[in-house]
Amino acid sequence: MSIFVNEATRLVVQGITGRDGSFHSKQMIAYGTKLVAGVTPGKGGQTFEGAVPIFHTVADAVAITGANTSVIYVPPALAAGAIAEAADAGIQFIVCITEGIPVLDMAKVMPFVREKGARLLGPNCPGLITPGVAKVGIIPGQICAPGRVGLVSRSGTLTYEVVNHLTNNGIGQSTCVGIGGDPVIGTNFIDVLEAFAADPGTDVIVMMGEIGGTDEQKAADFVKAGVRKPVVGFIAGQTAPKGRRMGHAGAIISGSSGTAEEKIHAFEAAGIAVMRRPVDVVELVKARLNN
Amino acid sequence: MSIFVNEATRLVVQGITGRDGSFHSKQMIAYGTKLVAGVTPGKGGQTFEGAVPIFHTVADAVAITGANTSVIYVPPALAAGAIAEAADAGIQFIVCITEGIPVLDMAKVMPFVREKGARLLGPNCPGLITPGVAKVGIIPGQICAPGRVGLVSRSGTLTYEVVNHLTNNGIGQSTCVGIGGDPVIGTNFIDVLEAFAADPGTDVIVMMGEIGGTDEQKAADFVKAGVRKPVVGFIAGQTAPKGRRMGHAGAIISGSSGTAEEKIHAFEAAGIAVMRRPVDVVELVKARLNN
Amino acid sequence: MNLHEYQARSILRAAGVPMPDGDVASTPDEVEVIAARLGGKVVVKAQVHAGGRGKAGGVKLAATPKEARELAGKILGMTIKGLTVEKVLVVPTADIASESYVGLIMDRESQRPVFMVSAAGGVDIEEVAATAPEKILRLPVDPRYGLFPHQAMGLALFLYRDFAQARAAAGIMRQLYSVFIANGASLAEINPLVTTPAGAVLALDAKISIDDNELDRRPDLALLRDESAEDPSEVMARKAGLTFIKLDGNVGCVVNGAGLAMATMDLVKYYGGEPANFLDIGGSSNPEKVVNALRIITADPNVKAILFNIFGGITRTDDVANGIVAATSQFKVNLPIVIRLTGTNQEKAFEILNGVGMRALSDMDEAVKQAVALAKEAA
Amino acid sequence: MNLHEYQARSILRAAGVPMPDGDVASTPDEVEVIAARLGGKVVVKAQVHAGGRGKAGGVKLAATPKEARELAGKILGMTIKGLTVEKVLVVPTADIASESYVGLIMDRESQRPVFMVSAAGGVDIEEVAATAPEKILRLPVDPRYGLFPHQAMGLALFLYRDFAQARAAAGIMRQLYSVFIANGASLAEINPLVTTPAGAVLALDAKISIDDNELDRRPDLALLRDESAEDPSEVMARKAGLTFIKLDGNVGCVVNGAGLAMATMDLVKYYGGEPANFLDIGGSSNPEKVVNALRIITADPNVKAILFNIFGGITRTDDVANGIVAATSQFKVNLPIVIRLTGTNQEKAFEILNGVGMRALSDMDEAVKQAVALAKEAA
Repeated sequence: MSIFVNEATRLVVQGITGRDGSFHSKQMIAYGTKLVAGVTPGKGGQTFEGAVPIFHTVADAVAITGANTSVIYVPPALAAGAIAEAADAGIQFIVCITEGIPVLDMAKVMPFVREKGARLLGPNCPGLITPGVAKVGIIPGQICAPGRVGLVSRSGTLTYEVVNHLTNNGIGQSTCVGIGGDPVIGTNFIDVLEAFAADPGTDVIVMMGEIGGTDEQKAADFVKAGVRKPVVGFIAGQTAPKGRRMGHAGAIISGSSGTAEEKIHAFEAAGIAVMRRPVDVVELVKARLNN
Repeated sequence: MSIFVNEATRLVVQGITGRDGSFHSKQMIAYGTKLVAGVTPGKGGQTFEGAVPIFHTVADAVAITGANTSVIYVPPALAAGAIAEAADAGIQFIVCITEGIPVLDMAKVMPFVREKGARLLGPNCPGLITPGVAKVGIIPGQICAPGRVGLVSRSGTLTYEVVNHLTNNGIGQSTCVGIGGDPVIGTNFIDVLEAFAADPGTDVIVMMGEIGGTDEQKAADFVKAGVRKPVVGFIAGQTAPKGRRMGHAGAIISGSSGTAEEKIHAFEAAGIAVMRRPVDVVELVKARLNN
Repeated sequence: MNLHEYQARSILRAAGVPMPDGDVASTPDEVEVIAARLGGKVVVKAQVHAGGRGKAGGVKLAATPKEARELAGKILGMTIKGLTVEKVLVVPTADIASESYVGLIMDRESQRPVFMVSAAGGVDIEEVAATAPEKILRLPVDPRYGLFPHQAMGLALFLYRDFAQARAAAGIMRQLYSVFIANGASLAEINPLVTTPAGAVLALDAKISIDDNELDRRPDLALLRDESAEDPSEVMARKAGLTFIKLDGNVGCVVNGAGLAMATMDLVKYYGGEPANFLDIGGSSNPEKVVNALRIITADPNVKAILFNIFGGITRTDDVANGIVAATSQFKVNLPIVIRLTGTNQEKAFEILNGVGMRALSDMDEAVKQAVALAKEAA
Repeated sequence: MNLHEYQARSILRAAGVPMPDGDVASTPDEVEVIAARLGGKVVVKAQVHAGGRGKAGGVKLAATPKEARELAGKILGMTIKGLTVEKVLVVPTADIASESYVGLIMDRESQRPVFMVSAAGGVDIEEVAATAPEKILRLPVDPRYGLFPHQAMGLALFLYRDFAQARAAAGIMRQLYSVFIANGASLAEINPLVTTPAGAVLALDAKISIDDNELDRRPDLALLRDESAEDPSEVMARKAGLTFIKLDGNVGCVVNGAGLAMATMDLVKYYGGEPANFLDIGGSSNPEKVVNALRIITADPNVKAILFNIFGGITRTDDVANGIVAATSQFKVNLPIVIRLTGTNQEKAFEILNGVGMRALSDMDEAVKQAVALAKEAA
């Protein structure tokens, strides 16, 4: 079992002929993802890798290929428009990889996504993977293995680090989800925790947060209030200075709010086992999988 | 019985100290309407006619007086903002009398009104009256009488003409509703027909339309499809030239669409008895009240 | 308020819409200078607020500046649907490979601006709508979000298979939408939007109507009003705060309220007369308005009888009576006047009129019948 | 990107926000001229991106132009929180009857711009939020509708009982919101918003931060960046497409990915070391970026050891290895380098490094421990 992507996922790639889009499309196809269509305005009628039809618009892609999930690799200036296009075309699950989208663009497009009843993952996220079934985004497939640990994270390579530890120690994953490091994102920790909590294929949840904002604190409250599965957590940025944006637009301690300490404290208060180092994930998860 | 306003109506007047607002507020009070508050920014703390408290904001008026209905008499440039304020304050029934509001302002504020779950009547309408109970707007109380005819109209004085005929001939009204002559209005014929159809206090419905748009045609379809009560109709503007705005911003025949002929035809096809002259309302309604 | 083609052009060009160069002129001399500057063949187009200019001879092709001058001499001053041509637009001719229609209107039903585009351009879009509706793509735009890029592209791809042309057209859609919103338009239309044999996409003719309700807060737009292109009585009425539309009949009507004014005109017709006008004095019954209304109506030589139909609500009928008295004392009204007054302060109004020997009725049908009869007698 | 006070002032004044006249200067001479023009007492304010200017002696009151000149001579060139003062703002003093706080931030939770206003102005709003949250009114604004007039008024009435002042403040709220949206701000703040004894409402100090993601499409805003007010190594990093933040430790870190970069710094600390920086080379592993990263890190004299931590996904570890080889051939790196590489093309990367006699690890903890140990040895 898994969350958000599964055997029924029919993927359209927006920006399939761009540098990143084409690279990762090949990887997704190689992984076995049902990549049914690509979209690049101006290249409608062509095919990608001789097999995937390309369309001018997402609406055409949906109409002709039955795509139900989209992943976006278009430049930041066009990305919010691409999200709107996907939602308008009836795509119900949209993953936006693009980094650097102006926050105001996101604030404007989010209500539209909601009106259309779609879920957006990201932007500025690595996407997600249900090991052995489908990968949507850029998480390297070879470091993942099927299993019963659900992972949700704000970051990319840090996620890989942790997943790698799990896989190398024989611990597979149900789904690994990167929610992204931007201030305005479509899917937050709680959305993913809720899905993992309801997923019969997930036994333990790993949640990897970072400094900035209060999403982790709220997620901790949510866990305390109603997640019956064990949760293991990590917070990056204990050594980050105040008021500086640590790469991710969202990773910034504003005044005294959003520090790692306050988040770790919230995790502990919610009964979440906190990893001090990425490698700690192995023992903490193992202990809980055995329960 | 009645629709939209009744014994439970607690009215706040936005623009109560303006020329029109104060004149009509006195009339509404004299008619017996429960006028519980007025709003004029800058005059909060004063009272109107020594009895009605005035507030700076609608939110204050609602919080302190429990107002649930609002009527707006503010200048056109401020009117859309006043509508938004009322909806934001939780007012569920908003009547906008103001004429001359830019249509784009209305197109922008309508989705907000809908998001807030409020009903807007108007703008550029005479309001409504439930004879003997409450009047909200500018329809002269003395020409109305309680009874069982529901009246809905796009215009003001034409409504008075028809109501006057009814009252002078002993035919009272459940509620008389002016929906307004603008292109973008909050409540249309169908909304009112639906309410009259469901109102046990209404036996016959009089619907007064005019040239421009297709609201009357759609209303006719609605009547045909499911209104079991007899309907009497009128269309003003048979002699109006094409492409000219006949006073009301909405009263304009665009190309060949929106003519009186096409509307009268739609009425007749729906079994609506069509008045040729305003005075015809008496015989047509009488015949149907007796059924 | 309808803008002239040349005004719409200048707004669209400022927004970046590609349109051929060109200029407006009010004399044949100016036309010759413009045509010489443009070089090559030009089109001379009458600037009047009337459809069917071409059929009426208001649009002519000229091979040389001299011919343009001559044609302009014929077009300037001509009358099209009752309107005198005061200005002409001079534009170069364009080679045309295809013609499309792109329009944006404020739609009553969706309560949004709605795009209508069709590859069947250059013709009356209403005819296309009536005979081949599948050739028109309609798209309502939510003003909270504006026109999304994919929406503009979807409209453009409905018109053009060639992607470069579609991309250019999508840009024009977005510019048109911006112009519509920025100017509080009720209609903004490019017809035709053409492609040239070389593949360029150009707007050849444009029409913009501004929502009258915008004009109070937009003096810049109000300045675009060309009073010379309007009926002088309507200009005078607007300045007096009256809504007036001239018609061809002989019963002058003064009414309060647009609906009642239309119903009054209809009733004149019902009783065998012809209304000379639509005139709404509005809700506030300033006697001055009544004086102005009478001035405007009596200026129409066709009018043979005047009908007042006032249902007092906000309007106080005594104010109207005072206005009638004031008008008849200020200038001689050589026409029969039938007055119907009912509602607010009716008794007072009747007294005022009786005081100067005038009589008022309270029944609308009776008043209309009398006015029609008096007009017939006088005709 | 934080704007200087004088830059924020000029944006707000252009939008109509009432602020006292004033000007920016970079020499004492200029300050004297400005103070003379303004007349009366003036305040000389250091323009640096650091809080607590006043406590640090960067804000001074001068009674005469001559005194202003003298004070400016002391403030210009002083160092506040590590930043050198290059410019000062000179403004007249204002008589203050009350001080409020008005801020607008992009709020993560509501995903909207949120107003925060408080009548407890002139102080640190965070402190108010912590100690007396009821003194702050928060209002999220839906960007689809913008700030409604009644919302602006509601905020203003929370600050002022006097309606004329509230009306003025409501206008300022709307101007601040326009500025926020028009400039893609992440924060726009007026603190204090004051009333004068005469009843006027004035903005005395302002702060605007622009969303860095806006700068690509807004060259006009990007121009406002004052590189002289930044750490030179951070300027260089940005130009090289790297995200770099200087810290005080001695272990230089080169990492791909912001989360991993933070986790790497945390792990350095965990194993007893101190990170010298945050450095994210991003997803694309251009060898040139690695060369630049090494240049920047080796320019910091505090750095005693360099730690690479690369988890190859999009980033190809062989590219990073090539970058390290290229850098060490281009300039001498006199520091120990510990390299951790894993993921995409790992074998190839190890080969490349072995080819020049360098060794790489694949375990993060091991690499961090080694780097910390090496830095301690060198220190």
